[in-house]
Amino acid sequence: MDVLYFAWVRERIGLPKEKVTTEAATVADLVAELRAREDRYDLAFSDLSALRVAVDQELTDFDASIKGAREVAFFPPMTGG
Amino acid sequence: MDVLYFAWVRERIGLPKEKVTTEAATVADLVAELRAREDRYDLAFSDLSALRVAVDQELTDFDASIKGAREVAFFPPMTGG
Amino acid sequence: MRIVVQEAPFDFGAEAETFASGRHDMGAIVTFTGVVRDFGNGTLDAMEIEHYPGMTQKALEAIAEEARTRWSLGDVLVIHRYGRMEPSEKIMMVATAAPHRKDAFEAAEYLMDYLKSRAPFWKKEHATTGETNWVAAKDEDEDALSRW
Amino acid sequence: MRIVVQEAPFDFGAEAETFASGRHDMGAIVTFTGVVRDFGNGTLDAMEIEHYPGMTQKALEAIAEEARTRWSLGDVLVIHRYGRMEPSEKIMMVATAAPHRKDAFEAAEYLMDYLKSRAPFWKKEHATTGETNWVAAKDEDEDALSRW
Repeated sequence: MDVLYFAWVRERIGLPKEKVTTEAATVADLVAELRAREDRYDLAFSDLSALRVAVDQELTDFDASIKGAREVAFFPPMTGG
Repeated sequence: MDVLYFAWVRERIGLPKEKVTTEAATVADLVAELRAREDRYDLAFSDLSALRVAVDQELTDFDASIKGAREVAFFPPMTGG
Repeated sequence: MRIVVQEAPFDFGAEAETFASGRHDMGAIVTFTGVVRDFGNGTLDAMEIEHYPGMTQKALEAIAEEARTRWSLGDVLVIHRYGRMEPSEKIMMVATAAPHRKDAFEAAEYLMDYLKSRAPFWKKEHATTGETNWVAAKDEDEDALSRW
Repeated sequence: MRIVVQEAPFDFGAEAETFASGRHDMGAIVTFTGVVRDFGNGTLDAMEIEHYPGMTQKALEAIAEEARTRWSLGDVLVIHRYGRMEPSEKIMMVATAAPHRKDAFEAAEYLMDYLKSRAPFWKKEHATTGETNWVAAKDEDEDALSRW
Protein backbone atom coordinates (compact mmCIF):
# COMPACT_ATOMS: atom_id res chain seq x y z
CA MET A 1 0.00 0.00 0.00
CA ASP A 2 0.97 3.66 -0.28
CA VAL A 3 1.82 5.39 2.99
CA LEU A 4 1.71 9.18 2.86
CA TYR A 5 3.04 11.79 5.27
CA PHE A 6 2.09 15.45 5.47
CA ALA A 7 3.33 18.61 7.21
CA TRP A 8 5.83 18.01 10.04
CA VAL A 9 5.31 14.24 9.85
CA ARG A 10 6.60 14.39 6.28
CA GLU A 11 9.51 16.57 7.37
CA ARG A 12 10.51 14.31 10.28
CA ILE A 13 10.32 11.12 8.27
CA GLY A 14 11.97 12.85 5.34
CA LEU A 15 9.71 11.77 2.52
CA PRO A 16 6.14 12.42 1.37
CA LYS A 17 5.17 8.92 0.26
CA GLU A 18 6.45 5.37 0.20
CA LYS A 19 5.29 1.88 -0.76
CA VAL A 20 4.92 -0.38 2.27
CA THR A 21 4.29 -4.11 2.19
CA THR A 22 2.70 -5.16 5.45
CA GLU A 23 0.51 -7.77 7.10
CA ALA A 24 -0.60 -5.26 9.73
CA ALA A 25 -4.31 -5.54 10.54
CA THR A 26 -4.85 -2.05 11.92
CA VAL A 27 -3.38 1.42 11.68
CA ALA A 28 -1.85 0.91 15.14
CA ASP A 29 -0.14 -2.28 13.96
CA LEU A 30 1.27 -0.43 10.95
CA VAL A 31 2.52 2.35 13.22
CA ALA A 32 4.30 -0.24 15.42
CA GLU A 33 6.02 -1.69 12.34
CA LEU A 34 7.09 1.73 11.11
CA ARG A 35 8.40 2.80 14.55
CA ALA A 36 10.59 -0.31 14.69
CA ARG A 37 12.32 0.66 11.43
CA GLU A 38 14.37 3.71 12.31
CA ASP A 39 14.64 6.52 14.83
CA ARG A 40 13.09 9.09 12.49
CA TYR A 41 9.91 6.98 12.32
CA ASP A 42 10.01 6.32 16.05
CA LEU A 43 10.27 10.06 16.67
CA ALA A 44 7.53 11.00 14.21
CA PHE A 45 5.07 8.55 15.80
CA SER A 46 6.11 9.08 19.45
CA ASP A 47 2.91 10.93 20.38
CA LEU A 48 -0.14 9.52 18.59
CA SER A 49 -2.42 12.10 20.25
CA ALA A 50 -0.66 14.69 18.04
CA LEU A 51 -1.41 12.72 14.88
CA ARG A 52 -4.38 12.04 12.65
CA VAL A 53 -4.81 9.24 10.14
CA ALA A 54 -6.79 8.74 6.94
CA VAL A 55 -7.34 5.33 5.34
CA ASP A 56 -8.18 5.52 1.66
CA GLN A 57 -8.64 9.28 2.06
CA GLU A 58 -11.22 9.06 4.85
CA LEU A 59 -10.40 10.29 8.34
CA THR A 60 -10.44 7.45 10.85
CA ASP A 61 -8.72 6.39 14.07
CA PHE A 62 -5.73 4.24 14.98
CA ASP A 63 -7.89 1.18 15.73
CA ALA A 64 -9.20 1.13 12.15
CA SER A 65 -8.58 -1.89 9.92
CA ILE A 66 -6.24 -1.43 6.97
CA LYS A 67 -7.03 -4.79 5.36
CA GLY A 68 -7.35 -4.16 1.65
CA ALA A 69 -6.50 -0.46 2.02
CA ARG A 70 -4.66 1.16 -0.87
CA GLU A 71 -3.54 4.31 0.92
CA VAL A 72 -2.83 5.26 4.54
CA ALA A 73 -1.89 8.86 5.38
CA PHE A 74 -0.46 10.30 8.60
CA PHE A 75 -0.49 13.99 9.47
CA PRO A 76 -0.93 16.47 12.33
CA PRO A 77 -4.33 17.97 13.21
CA MET A 78 -5.54 19.97 10.25
CA THR A 79 -5.39 23.77 10.10
CA GLY A 80 -7.52 24.78 7.13
CA GLY A 81 -9.64 27.84 6.61
CA MET B 1 -43.31 70.38 16.82
CA ASP B 2 -43.16 68.23 13.70
CA VAL B 3 -45.13 65.00 13.85
CA LEU B 4 -44.10 62.39 11.25
CA TYR B 5 -45.86 59.25 10.08
CA PHE B 6 -44.33 56.34 8.17
CA ALA B 7 -45.53 53.24 6.32
CA TRP B 8 -49.17 52.29 6.96
CA VAL B 9 -49.48 54.94 9.69
CA ARG B 10 -48.71 57.54 7.04
CA GLU B 11 -51.21 55.95 4.66
CA ARG B 12 -54.01 55.75 7.24
CA ILE B 13 -53.56 59.31 8.43
CA GLY B 14 -53.06 60.47 4.87
CA LEU B 15 -50.00 62.64 5.25
CA PRO B 16 -46.30 62.15 6.01
CA LYS B 17 -45.73 65.14 8.30
CA GLU B 18 -47.54 67.95 10.04
CA LYS B 19 -46.90 70.77 12.48
CA VAL B 20 -48.66 70.22 15.80
CA THR B 21 -48.95 72.72 18.62
CA THR B 22 -49.52 70.90 21.87
CA GLU B 23 -49.13 71.13 25.60
CA ALA B 24 -48.94 67.30 25.85
CA ALA B 25 -46.34 66.11 28.37
CA THR B 26 -45.78 62.62 27.02
CA VAL B 27 -46.10 60.69 23.78
CA ALA B 28 -49.22 59.03 25.17
CA ASP B 29 -50.77 62.43 25.84
CA LEU B 30 -50.01 63.50 22.28
CA VAL B 31 -51.57 60.31 20.94
CA ALA B 32 -54.73 61.01 22.98
CA GLU B 33 -54.96 64.50 21.46
CA LEU B 34 -54.46 63.19 17.93
CA ARG B 35 -57.04 60.43 18.36
CA ALA B 36 -59.62 62.99 19.44
CA ARG B 37 -59.19 64.92 16.18
CA GLU B 38 -60.65 62.64 13.53
CA ASP B 39 -61.52 59.04 12.80
CA ARG B 40 -58.45 58.49 10.61
CA TYR B 41 -56.21 59.37 13.58
CA ASP B 42 -58.31 57.31 15.97
CA LEU B 43 -58.00 54.34 13.63
CA ALA B 44 -54.26 54.71 13.07
CA PHE B 45 -53.59 54.80 16.81
CA SER B 46 -56.18 52.20 17.85
CA ASP B 47 -53.57 49.55 18.72
CA LEU B 48 -50.47 51.06 20.29
CA SER B 49 -48.83 47.64 20.55
CA ALA B 50 -48.59 47.70 16.75
CA LEU B 51 -46.81 51.08 16.78
CA ARG B 52 -43.37 52.40 17.59
CA VAL B 53 -42.38 55.96 18.38
CA ALA B 54 -39.22 58.03 18.03
CA VAL B 55 -38.73 61.38 19.77
CA ASP B 56 -36.11 63.57 18.12
CA GLN B 57 -35.06 60.55 16.02
CA GLU B 58 -34.39 58.25 18.96
CA LEU B 59 -36.57 55.20 19.56
CA THR B 60 -38.43 55.46 22.83
CA ASP B 61 -41.75 54.42 24.39
CA PHE B 62 -45.15 55.95 24.82
CA ASP B 63 -44.44 57.11 28.37
CA ALA B 64 -41.55 59.25 27.17
CA SER B 65 -41.63 63.01 27.71
CA ILE B 66 -42.00 65.26 24.67
CA LYS B 67 -41.26 68.49 26.50
CA GLY B 68 -38.95 70.51 24.25
CA ALA B 69 -39.04 67.87 21.52
CA ARG B 70 -38.70 69.11 17.95
CA GLU B 71 -39.86 65.93 16.19
CA VAL B 72 -42.07 62.99 17.10
CA ALA B 73 -42.46 60.10 14.63
CA PHE B 74 -44.97 57.24 14.62
CA PHE B 75 -44.53 54.06 12.60
CA PRO B 76 -45.07 50.29 12.66
CA PRO B 77 -42.34 47.90 13.84
CA MET B 78 -39.37 48.23 11.53
CA THR B 79 -38.57 45.73 8.79
CA GLY B 80 -35.07 46.53 7.61
CA GLY B 81 -32.35 44.23 6.34
CA MET C 1 -16.36 52.37 9.25
CA ARG C 2 -18.64 53.36 6.40
CA ILE C 3 -22.44 53.65 6.59
CA VAL C 4 -24.29 54.39 3.37
CA VAL C 5 -28.03 54.93 2.86
CA GLN C 6 -28.94 55.41 -0.78
CA GLU C 7 -31.64 54.82 -3.37
CA ALA C 8 -29.26 53.72 -6.15
CA PRO C 9 -28.09 50.12 -6.57
CA PHE C 10 -24.66 49.35 -5.14
CA ASP C 11 -21.95 47.15 -6.67
CA PHE C 12 -21.77 44.26 -4.20
CA GLY C 13 -18.76 42.56 -5.78
CA ALA C 14 -16.73 45.76 -5.90
CA GLU C 15 -17.72 46.73 -2.35
CA ALA C 16 -16.87 43.26 -1.03
CA GLU C 17 -13.52 43.25 -2.85
CA THR C 18 -12.55 46.71 -1.61
CA PHE C 19 -13.61 45.89 1.94
CA ALA C 20 -11.63 42.61 2.02
CA SER C 21 -8.48 43.90 0.33
CA GLY C 22 -5.25 45.29 1.70
CA ARG C 23 -5.84 44.01 5.22
CA HIS C 24 -2.69 42.68 6.90
CA ASP C 25 -4.03 42.21 10.41
CA MET C 26 -7.63 41.06 9.83
CA GLY C 27 -7.82 37.33 9.16
CA ALA C 28 -11.59 37.10 8.81
CA ILE C 29 -14.02 38.96 6.57
CA VAL C 30 -17.77 38.24 6.67
CA THR C 31 -20.38 39.75 4.37
CA PHE C 32 -24.15 39.48 4.42
CA THR C 33 -26.30 40.54 1.47
CA GLY C 34 -30.08 40.83 1.49
CA VAL C 35 -31.86 40.12 -1.79
CA VAL C 36 -35.47 40.77 -2.86
CA ARG C 37 -37.21 37.37 -3.01
CA ASP C 38 -40.18 36.68 -5.21
CA PHE C 39 -41.18 33.67 -3.08
CA GLY C 40 -40.38 31.40 -5.97
CA ASN C 41 -43.74 31.87 -7.68
CA GLY C 42 -43.14 35.09 -9.58
CA THR C 43 -46.04 36.94 -7.95
CA LEU C 44 -43.94 39.78 -6.55
CA ASP C 45 -43.57 42.71 -8.89
CA ALA C 46 -41.43 44.88 -6.64
CA MET C 47 -40.43 45.67 -3.08
CA GLU C 48 -40.68 49.27 -1.98
CA ILE C 49 -38.62 50.37 0.99
CA GLU C 50 -39.55 53.50 2.92
CA HIS C 51 -37.20 54.99 5.48
CA TYR C 52 -36.94 57.89 7.94
CA PRO C 53 -34.29 60.07 6.35
CA GLY C 54 -33.26 62.07 9.40
CA MET C 55 -32.97 59.04 11.62
CA THR C 56 -31.69 56.22 9.39
CA GLN C 57 -28.02 57.16 9.13
CA LYS C 58 -27.80 57.87 12.88
CA ALA C 59 -29.55 54.61 13.79
CA LEU C 60 -27.22 52.58 11.56
CA GLU C 61 -24.16 54.34 12.96
CA ALA C 62 -25.29 53.66 16.52
CA ILE C 63 -25.80 49.95 15.73
CA ALA C 64 -22.37 49.71 14.08
CA GLU C 65 -20.67 51.55 16.95
CA GLU C 66 -22.26 49.19 19.45
CA ALA C 67 -20.93 46.20 17.43
CA ARG C 68 -17.45 47.72 17.60
CA THR C 69 -17.60 47.95 21.39
CA ARG C 70 -18.78 44.34 21.71
CA TRP C 71 -16.36 42.61 19.34
CA SER C 72 -12.77 43.06 18.27
CA LEU C 73 -13.35 44.50 14.80
CA GLY C 74 -11.04 46.21 12.38
CA ASP C 75 -13.80 47.63 10.20
CA VAL C 76 -17.53 47.66 9.54
CA LEU C 77 -19.47 48.48 6.36
CA VAL C 78 -23.23 48.94 6.06
CA ILE C 79 -25.00 49.82 2.81
CA HIS C 80 -28.81 49.97 2.80
CA ARG C 81 -31.02 51.03 -0.06
CA TYR C 82 -34.51 52.54 -0.06
CA GLY C 83 -37.03 52.99 -2.86
CA ARG C 84 -38.30 50.45 -5.37
CA MET C 85 -36.48 47.19 -6.07
CA GLU C 86 -37.32 44.20 -8.20
CA PRO C 87 -36.80 40.53 -7.34
CA SER C 88 -33.11 39.52 -7.28
CA GLU C 89 -32.00 43.11 -6.60
CA LYS C 90 -29.71 43.53 -3.62
CA ILE C 91 -31.36 45.52 -0.82
CA MET C 92 -28.43 45.91 1.52
CA MET C 93 -25.13 44.50 2.69
CA VAL C 94 -23.05 44.48 5.83
CA ALA C 95 -19.40 43.50 6.08
CA THR C 96 -17.18 42.94 9.10
CA ALA C 97 -13.40 42.53 9.35
CA ALA C 98 -11.86 40.97 12.46
CA PRO C 99 -8.67 39.21 13.50
CA HIS C 100 -10.69 36.03 14.18
CA ARG C 101 -13.69 34.46 12.51
CA LYS C 102 -15.88 34.23 15.61
CA ASP C 103 -15.87 38.03 16.03
CA ALA C 104 -16.49 38.64 12.33
CA PHE C 105 -19.46 36.22 12.24
CA GLU C 106 -21.06 37.31 15.52
CA ALA C 107 -20.74 41.01 14.71
CA ALA C 108 -22.31 40.50 11.26
CA GLU C 109 -25.22 38.59 12.81
CA TYR C 110 -25.63 41.26 15.48
CA LEU C 111 -25.70 43.99 12.82
CA MET C 112 -28.32 42.08 10.85
CA ASP C 113 -30.50 41.38 13.89
CA TYR C 114 -30.51 45.06 14.85
CA LEU C 115 -30.91 46.29 11.27
CA LYS C 116 -34.00 44.11 10.92
CA SER C 117 -35.82 45.47 13.94
CA ARG C 118 -34.21 48.74 15.02
CA ALA C 119 -33.30 50.62 11.85
CA PRO C 120 -36.18 52.75 10.48
CA PHE C 121 -36.98 50.92 7.27
CA TRP C 122 -40.36 49.55 6.22
CA LYS C 123 -40.96 47.14 3.36
CA LYS C 124 -44.03 47.16 1.13
CA GLU C 125 -44.65 44.36 -1.34
CA HIS C 126 -46.22 45.16 -4.70
CA ALA C 127 -47.78 42.04 -6.19
CA THR C 128 -48.11 41.49 -9.93
CA THR C 129 -51.90 41.65 -9.33
CA GLY C 130 -51.52 45.28 -8.22
CA GLU C 131 -52.17 44.49 -4.56
CA THR C 132 -49.83 45.93 -1.97
CA ASN C 133 -48.87 44.70 1.48
CA TRP C 134 -46.76 46.19 4.24
CA VAL C 135 -44.44 43.43 5.42
CA ALA C 136 -45.19 42.64 9.07
CA ALA C 137 -42.34 42.41 11.54
CA LYS C 138 -41.77 38.82 12.64
CA ASP C 139 -41.77 37.75 16.28
CA GLU C 140 -38.65 35.70 15.56
CA ASP C 141 -36.83 38.85 14.45
CA GLU C 142 -37.72 40.59 17.71
CA ASP C 143 -36.77 37.45 19.65
CA ALA C 144 -33.40 37.33 17.86
CA LEU C 145 -32.36 40.48 19.73
CA SER C 146 -32.58 38.74 23.08
CA ARG C 147 -29.46 36.68 22.43
CA TRP C 148 -27.16 39.72 22.44
CA MET D 1 -22.61 23.82 -5.47
CA ARG D 2 -19.04 24.55 -6.51
CA ILE D 3 -15.91 23.36 -4.67
CA VAL D 4 -12.57 24.62 -5.95
CA VAL D 5 -9.07 23.74 -4.68
CA GLN D 6 -6.35 25.67 -6.47
CA GLU D 7 -2.93 27.23 -6.06
CA ALA D 8 -3.73 30.41 -7.99
CA PRO D 9 -5.30 33.47 -6.38
CA PHE D 10 -9.05 33.84 -6.85
CA ASP D 11 -11.04 37.01 -7.54
CA PHE D 12 -13.07 37.40 -4.36
CA GLY D 13 -15.17 40.35 -5.58
CA ALA D 14 -16.09 38.63 -8.84
CA GLU D 15 -16.84 35.33 -7.11
CA ALA D 16 -19.00 37.06 -4.49
CA GLU D 17 -20.86 39.05 -7.15
CA THR D 18 -21.51 36.00 -9.33
CA PHE D 19 -22.63 33.94 -6.35
CA ALA D 20 -25.04 36.63 -5.09
CA SER D 21 -26.53 37.57 -8.46
CA GLY D 22 -29.58 36.39 -10.33
CA ARG D 23 -31.16 34.77 -7.27
CA HIS D 24 -34.93 35.26 -7.10
CA ASP D 25 -35.71 32.93 -4.23
CA MET D 26 -32.71 33.30 -1.91
CA GLY D 27 -33.05 36.32 0.35
CA ALA D 28 -29.79 35.87 2.23
CA ILE D 29 -26.20 35.55 1.01
CA VAL D 30 -23.30 35.14 3.45
CA THR D 31 -19.62 35.05 2.53
CA PHE D 32 -16.57 34.35 4.67
CA THR D 33 -13.06 35.13 3.48
CA GLY D 34 -9.84 34.07 5.22
CA VAL D 35 -6.86 36.39 4.84
CA VAL D 36 -3.16 35.85 5.68
CA ARG D 37 -2.40 37.95 8.79
CA ASP D 38 1.05 39.26 9.61
CA PHE D 39 0.11 39.67 13.29
CA GLY D 40 0.42 43.42 12.92
CA ASN D 41 4.21 43.48 13.40
CA GLY D 42 5.37 42.65 9.89
CA THR D 43 7.36 39.58 10.96
CA LEU D 44 5.52 37.13 8.70
CA ASP D 45 7.07 36.74 5.28
CA ALA D 46 4.63 34.18 3.93
CA MET D 47 2.15 31.46 4.78
CA GLU D 48 2.62 28.12 3.04
CA ILE D 49 -0.35 25.80 2.80
CA GLU D 50 0.15 22.09 2.18
CA HIS D 51 -2.78 19.85 1.34
CA TYR D 52 -3.59 16.23 0.56
CA PRO D 53 -4.49 16.36 -3.14
CA GLY D 54 -6.43 13.10 -3.37
CA MET D 55 -8.51 13.82 -0.29
CA THR D 56 -9.05 17.58 -0.22
CA GLN D 57 -11.76 17.92 -2.84
CA LYS D 58 -13.69 14.94 -1.46
CA ALA D 59 -13.44 16.21 2.12
CA LEU D 60 -14.70 19.67 1.14
CA GLU D 61 -17.57 18.16 -0.88
CA ALA D 62 -18.58 15.98 2.06
CA ILE D 63 -18.60 18.99 4.42
CA ALA D 64 -20.66 21.05 1.95
CA GLU D 65 -23.12 18.19 1.37
CA GLU D 66 -23.59 17.79 5.11
CA ALA D 67 -24.33 21.52 5.39
CA ARG D 68 -26.98 21.15 2.67
CA THR D 69 -28.73 18.39 4.62
CA ARG D 70 -28.72 20.41 7.85
CA TRP D 71 -29.91 23.78 6.52
CA SER D 72 -32.26 25.01 3.82
CA LEU D 73 -29.69 26.22 1.30
CA GLY D 74 -29.98 27.19 -2.34
CA ASP D 75 -26.28 27.05 -3.05
CA VAL D 76 -22.82 26.65 -1.52
CA LEU D 77 -19.43 27.80 -2.79
CA VAL D 78 -16.04 26.83 -1.34
CA ILE D 79 -12.71 28.03 -2.78
CA HIS D 80 -9.52 27.06 -0.94
CA ARG D 81 -5.97 27.77 -2.05
CA TYR D 82 -2.75 25.93 -1.29
CA GLY D 83 0.88 26.93 -1.79
CA ARG D 84 2.66 30.11 -0.77
CA MET D 85 0.76 33.30 0.14
CA GLU D 86 1.87 36.64 1.48
CA PRO D 87 0.16 38.75 4.16
CA SER D 88 -3.16 40.26 2.97
CA GLU D 89 -3.62 37.53 0.35
CA LYS D 90 -6.94 35.73 0.49
CA ILE D 91 -6.55 32.08 1.46
CA MET D 92 -10.08 30.86 0.95
CA MET D 93 -13.75 31.79 0.83
CA VAL D 94 -17.07 30.15 1.45
CA ALA D 95 -20.46 31.48 0.40
CA THR D 96 -23.97 30.33 1.26
CA ALA D 97 -27.33 31.29 -0.24
CA ALA D 98 -30.54 30.62 1.68
CA PRO D 99 -34.11 31.87 1.80
CA HIS D 100 -33.48 33.17 5.35
CA ARG D 101 -30.49 34.73 7.06
CA LYS D 102 -30.31 32.29 9.97
CA ASP D 103 -29.66 29.36 7.61
CA ALA D 104 -27.13 31.30 5.55
CA PHE D 105 -25.17 32.38 8.64
CA GLU D 106 -25.26 29.04 10.44
CA ALA D 107 -24.28 27.06 7.36
CA ALA D 108 -21.34 29.40 6.67
CA GLU D 109 -20.14 29.03 10.26
CA TYR D 110 -20.54 25.27 10.08
CA LEU D 111 -18.53 25.14 6.85
CA MET D 112 -15.76 27.22 8.43
CA ASP D 113 -15.65 25.17 11.63
CA TYR D 114 -15.32 21.94 9.64
CA LEU D 115 -12.89 23.40 7.11
CA LYS D 116 -10.63 24.48 9.98
CA SER D 117 -10.36 21.06 11.59
CA ARG D 118 -11.51 18.41 9.12
CA ALA D 119 -10.23 19.44 5.71
CA PRO D 120 -6.67 18.24 4.99
CA PHE D 121 -4.78 21.54 4.94
CA TRP D 122 -1.73 22.43 7.03
CA LYS D 123 -0.34 25.93 7.45
CA LYS D 124 3.34 26.73 7.83
CA GLU D 125 4.50 30.22 8.73
CA HIS D 126 7.68 31.59 7.19
CA ALA D 127 9.04 34.44 9.33
CA THR D 128 11.10 37.28 7.88
CA THR D 129 13.97 35.89 10.02
CA GLY D 130 13.91 32.70 7.95
CA GLU D 131 12.42 30.61 10.75
CA THR D 132 9.47 28.37 9.96
CA ASN D 133 6.64 27.13 12.15
CA TRP D 134 3.83 24.68 11.52
CA VAL D 135 0.67 26.34 12.84
CA ALA D 136 -0.74 24.24 15.68
CA ALA D 137 -4.41 23.35 15.71
CA LYS D 138 -6.25 25.25 18.43
CA ASP D 139 -8.31 23.53 21.08
CA GLU D 140 -10.99 26.16 20.52
CA ASP D 141 -11.26 25.12 16.85
CA GLU D 142 -11.78 21.50 17.86
CA ASP D 143 -14.25 22.58 20.54
CA ALA D 144 -16.17 24.64 17.96
CA LEU D 145 -17.28 21.40 16.27
CA SER D 146 -19.20 20.29 19.36
CA ARG D 147 -21.92 22.88 18.84
CA TRP D 148 -23.12 21.27 15.62
